[in-house]
Amino acid sequence: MKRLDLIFSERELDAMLKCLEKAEVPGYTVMKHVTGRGPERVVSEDMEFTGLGANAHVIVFCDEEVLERIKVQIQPLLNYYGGVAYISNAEKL
Amino acid sequence: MKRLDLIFSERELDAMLKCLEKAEVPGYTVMKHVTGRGPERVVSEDMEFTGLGANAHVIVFCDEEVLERIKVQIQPLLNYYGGVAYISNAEKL
Amino acid sequence: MKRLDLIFSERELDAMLKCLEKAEVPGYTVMKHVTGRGPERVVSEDMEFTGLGANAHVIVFCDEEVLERIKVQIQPLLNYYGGVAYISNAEKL
Amino acid sequence: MDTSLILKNVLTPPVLFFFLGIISVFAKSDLEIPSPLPKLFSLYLLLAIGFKGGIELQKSGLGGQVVPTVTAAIIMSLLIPIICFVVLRLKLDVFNSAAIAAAYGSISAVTFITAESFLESQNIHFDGFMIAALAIMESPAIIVGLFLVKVGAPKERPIKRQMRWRQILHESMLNGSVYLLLGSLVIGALTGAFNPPGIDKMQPFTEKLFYGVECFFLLDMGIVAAQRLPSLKKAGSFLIAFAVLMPIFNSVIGVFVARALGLSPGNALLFVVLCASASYLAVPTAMRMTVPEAKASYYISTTLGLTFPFNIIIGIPVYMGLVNQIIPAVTG
Amino acid sequence: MDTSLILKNVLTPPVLFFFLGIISVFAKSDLEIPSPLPKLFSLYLLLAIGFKGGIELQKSGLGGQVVPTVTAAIIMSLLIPIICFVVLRLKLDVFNSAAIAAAYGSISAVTFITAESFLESQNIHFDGFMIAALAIMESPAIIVGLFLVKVGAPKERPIKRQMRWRQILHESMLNGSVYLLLGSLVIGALTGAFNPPGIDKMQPFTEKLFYGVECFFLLDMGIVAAQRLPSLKKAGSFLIAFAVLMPIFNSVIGVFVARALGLSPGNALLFVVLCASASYLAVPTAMRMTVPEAKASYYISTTLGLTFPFNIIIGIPVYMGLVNQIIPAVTG
Amino acid sequence: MDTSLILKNVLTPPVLFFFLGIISVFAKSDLEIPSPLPKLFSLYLLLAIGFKGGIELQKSGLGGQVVPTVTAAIIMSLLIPIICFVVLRLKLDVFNSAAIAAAYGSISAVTFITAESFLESQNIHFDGFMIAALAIMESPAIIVGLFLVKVGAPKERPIKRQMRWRQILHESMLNGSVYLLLGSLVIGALTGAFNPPGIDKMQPFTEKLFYGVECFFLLDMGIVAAQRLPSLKKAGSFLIAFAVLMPIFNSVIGVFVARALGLSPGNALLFVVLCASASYLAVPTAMRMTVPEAKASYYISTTLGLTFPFNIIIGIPVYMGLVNQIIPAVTG
Ligand SMILES: Nc1ncnc2c1ncn2[C@@H]1O[C@H](COP(=O)(O)O)[C@@H](O)[C@H]1O
Ligand SMILES: Nc1ncnc2c1ncn2[C@@H]1O[C@H](COP(=O)(O)O)[C@@H](O)[C@H]1O
Ligand SMILES: Nc1ncnc2c1ncn2[C@@H]1O[C@H](COP(=O)(O)O)[C@@H](O)[C@H]1O
Ligand code: NA
Ligand code: NA
Ligand code: NA
Repeated sequence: MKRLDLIFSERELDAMLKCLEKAEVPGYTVMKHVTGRGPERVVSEDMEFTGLGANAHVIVFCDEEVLERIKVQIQPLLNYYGGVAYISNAEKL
Repeated sequence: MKRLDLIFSERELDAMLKCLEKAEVPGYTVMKHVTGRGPERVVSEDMEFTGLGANAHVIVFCDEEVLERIKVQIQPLLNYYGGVAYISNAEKL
Repeated sequence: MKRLDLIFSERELDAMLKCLEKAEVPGYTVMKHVTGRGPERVVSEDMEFTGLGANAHVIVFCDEEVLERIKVQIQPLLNYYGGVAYISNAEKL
Repeated sequence: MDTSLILKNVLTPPVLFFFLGIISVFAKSDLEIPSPLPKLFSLYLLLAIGFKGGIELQKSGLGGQVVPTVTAAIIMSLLIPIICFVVLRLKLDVFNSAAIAAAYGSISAVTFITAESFLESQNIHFDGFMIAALAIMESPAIIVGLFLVKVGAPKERPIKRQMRWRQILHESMLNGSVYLLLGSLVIGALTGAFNPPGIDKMQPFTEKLFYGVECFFLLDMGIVAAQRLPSLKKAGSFLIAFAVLMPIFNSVIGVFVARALGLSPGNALLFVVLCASASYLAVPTAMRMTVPEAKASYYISTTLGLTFPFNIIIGIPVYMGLVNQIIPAVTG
Repeated sequence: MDTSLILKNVLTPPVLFFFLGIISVFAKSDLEIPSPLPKLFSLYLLLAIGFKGGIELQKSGLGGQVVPTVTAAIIMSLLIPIICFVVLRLKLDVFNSAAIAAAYGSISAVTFITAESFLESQNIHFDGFMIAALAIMESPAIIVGLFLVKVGAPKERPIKRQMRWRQILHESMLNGSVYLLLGSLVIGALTGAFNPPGIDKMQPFTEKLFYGVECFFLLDMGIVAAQRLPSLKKAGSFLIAFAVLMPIFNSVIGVFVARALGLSPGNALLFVVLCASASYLAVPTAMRMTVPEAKASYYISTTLGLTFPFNIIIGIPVYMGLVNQIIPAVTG
Repeated sequence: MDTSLILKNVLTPPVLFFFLGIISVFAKSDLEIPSPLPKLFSLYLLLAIGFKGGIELQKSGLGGQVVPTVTAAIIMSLLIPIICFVVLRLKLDVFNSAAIAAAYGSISAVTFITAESFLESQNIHFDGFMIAALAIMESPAIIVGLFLVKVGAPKERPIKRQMRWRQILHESMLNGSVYLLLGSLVIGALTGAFNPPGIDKMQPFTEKLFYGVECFFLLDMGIVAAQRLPSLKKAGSFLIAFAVLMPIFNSVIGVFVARALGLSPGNALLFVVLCASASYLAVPTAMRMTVPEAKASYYISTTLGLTFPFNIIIGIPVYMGLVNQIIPAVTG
């Protein structure tokens, strides 16, 4: 199995989750109020009240073939709005 | 070393941590206010105030043999209340 | 690529991020309001208002060579204040 | 006459803010009241209403209508879930039926508060001891619900799931919101008895602020309720009908009990609202712990997605009309 | 005279708490107002000011200066971004220019609130209908900004980024803070019309508490503004100059429009402040969604890091001086 | 006489809510006040009490008992940690002794606030300048604590841990809660001097709401304190005894100093409470940064788990009895 870590701006969370649903993921986990720095932007907690200041961190545990579907769905979003996506190996306990 | 990711309803956090202690984990990390979707339920932030709307995400870094003990302890809880548990490889920096 | 998970007291977050910048990481993600237990201390949410009760969880996705630089920078902080650092494998989606 | 009452109810700030929340979901506005702010409001409302109730209870004592009303309230919260259970079993299994039944036997504090505001805006008097009925009605339904599971499904459950009575009592009496409401009630009564100046010092916090926080919270509740609607659709037409007709049925029982108790119109409305409202705080969390076989989306989408908004917007004035029809016949 | 006004402004609690926040950043204090508390304060302020404005608007009706003033406000919020765009294009690309222009065409509710407090501390009268102008000025600038992008850069954008008008209207009208402000305004007006006792019951929450929450929020805004300063330095001297000179320029246009409208000095100051202030709530989130090519650090560090503190500390009293010079010449 | 005072103290809303919090932990209720709501309450209380104190200080000026009292307060916060250190060294190492000593030399703002409420409920007058003593006593003890580490353990520490005085001053003076309290004090004084109408506008927020928020916060503090008890047990009987006996000892020194200063009974009680209370906000965070060798569970479980509830429930009325015995002998 695989584990996918997605980090992107909270504002796109709904759109991103729709993509995941389209890719028929078995489930997902969302952590909001996450901050960070990418190559260009710093996202800081003190700006959260403006709606600009937080990322969401989404984790998906799924089989490898689902990953391909996810990739197709979310790549445009990541390209347009920014955000990162990394995969690693995982297995059920 | 191994990394264990546990995601389940916040309401069972105390019970789950007790299980981890019984399994003699060297430590753990808890993230609350996590939301998500499993095969059946959607857990959403707007329900958090009712006590139904949040998961906890627990991370344990431990040796492989500890995992076995953890499994024995937490499996009944996961079966009864739901929740997921995944393992991956990790090593100390 | 590698994934680094750092967990330590929120009070040292600024210092830790400075170290990461010195190590020239490509980016990082910060989750605050994290609790947990290490070999000695329990960090609990109810103490958060005192400034003692929360950890930060920092994730860095980076190449292996960056890890070395990070290690040099953050080891003194981890030794002095406590905290853990684990690495695992990851790749871009 | 009812329509004018409905209009009067709809044009009060709490209900208007509730609408604002509902509309924001349908218009897809990104208005959001982030967690834990709704928790802050709900803790505040429970603390304030409990404290206020305690003071009034101490003033009035346990004489007069207090003990009969509270006793009737307990009986209703034991009786209603059984009726609901019987109805629900027509279509649902034991677990879901019991969980939903428990929710409808228990009460919704926010509906109660909105009914109080409605009475105030209509200048109709009501008594503080009704808050005692509110506080006391949260728990019994939980116990009945768990009892129904125990009786209805003794063989279907694995041994591990055999409930212990300790756990049941714990879930029903020590649930955070029940505990805070009851505790604040006791503190209010003690303050009224032993430290009257303390009342005046609390007053700006517990009284003056109340209406505004209620509006703010109802704004959020509008959002939350509207977001439950899609899962209500999935729950099917039986549950949708149940979520509207059951409260009306319960309100009719309630109004006749209120008449039998000789309650004034104001108190009668509150009594009816207690019967007609359903819990989405204490009961769901208790059911989640003790009856995980029941689908949370069923008891949440019915209580929160339909019964709650129905009561807030239409139910309260309709019940008032009912009270006006049934009660004056007795007192007049 | 202006320096005495500046001093008077600086020595009010809101501005003093704003300073306390700024200083805490420079002194590296670990004072922090953790999320989502700032959100609580900003939601509260929008709800309260909207409700208040609605009541006043209902009282005054739409006669007199109301319609002309609101119309002028809309025109200003269409005109100012175009002027800003022309200036910004001297140095910046279309995307950044349009995004910053939209921010300066829109308004800052907190600056407006601070200006109201300033007027109150000076015992200068102003009218509630100005809040309608505030509410109405948030959106048009967003539309202009997106229009400028559409016109200025039609070929540079990939097809996917072609904006749909639906999305633009959505971002401009249904942004959470715009929606809450407008919604509360409507609720205030409905309450004033149909349920006057509801006003008194809201009053402790929406009126009495207001000044204190404003101070608390400005404490946080001081921290937030000061933390934007490093990225302002990176933005370069052109944007730094723009962030101070553009508000002054806009205020001058504003004061002459106010004079033409025949506004009283109090209303004139508020009108000028609307013209001179820049949005860091609704506009940046809208731009982030629709013009991701623009650098967020540019439109945030200028509006929040410089224009906002400039207006709060120096701008408001300077604009008051301006109003005093220009307006009495007409009315006197 | 003391028992009647204790009873009177226990039956005020703040102490009753404190009990409600404690009981919820022992009864295993799931009542929880989620983060960052406790932070909101503590920020509010510091802001409000600081602002109030500043106004009063400006009114009274620095004449009369102000300077002697504040000077005595500083001396106490230098002296008490040294006494504590000597006692603690009997059983503990330098690091733990110094950290705990610093906590007991510093003060607890919530204990102070509860003492003020107690005085108000007893109709005993006290002066606003005592808040200046409160604000000023937070920092010196931190410096003494760090000094004790420097002197007591110069060779045991690796070079890296050699403290820089800059850091020490930073931790002691610019800690968020110290900074907010002092800053609000200054703002209160400036408002009192230059903008008196600003006082009235702040009043509903800083004064009227205070008592209610205090109760809400003490509910949470009860939970937090009770949850520290298990680690207190682990800390051992020496520290348990210390956490009760040391405050009593300090209160006795305090009452004689208060007598020497000629303070009125109300002011004397506050002075004694400052001496007897221990810090769980500013000092622990400072110690965590500068003396990581010390076990946080030691200085938290003693100050927060035992000394704090002891002072709130029993200490304040007992100290009042002490004051009544010692002070009238002087003034009468
Ligand atoms: N190398 C990285 N490691 C960890 N998190 C990252 C990394 N790069 C970006 N992020 C996260 O992804 C968010 C969006 O990235 P970006 O769109 O590149 O600004 C950032 O705010 C970070 O939270
Ligand atoms: N495939 C998955 N990937 C990531 N998180 C999951 C997955 N499945 C379940 N979860 C998380 O585990 C929680 C409990 O799962 P469940 O008990 O199956 O509803 C969900 O609310 C999700 O947050
Ligand atoms: N084995 C572990 N697994 C997961 N998290 C850990 C582990 N050990 C420590 N931590 C986290 O790291 C924080 C600091 O650790 P320490 O400094 O050892 O107390 C703890 O509060 C935990 O959140
Ligand atoms: Na009911
Ligand atoms: Na403007
Ligand atoms: Na002390």
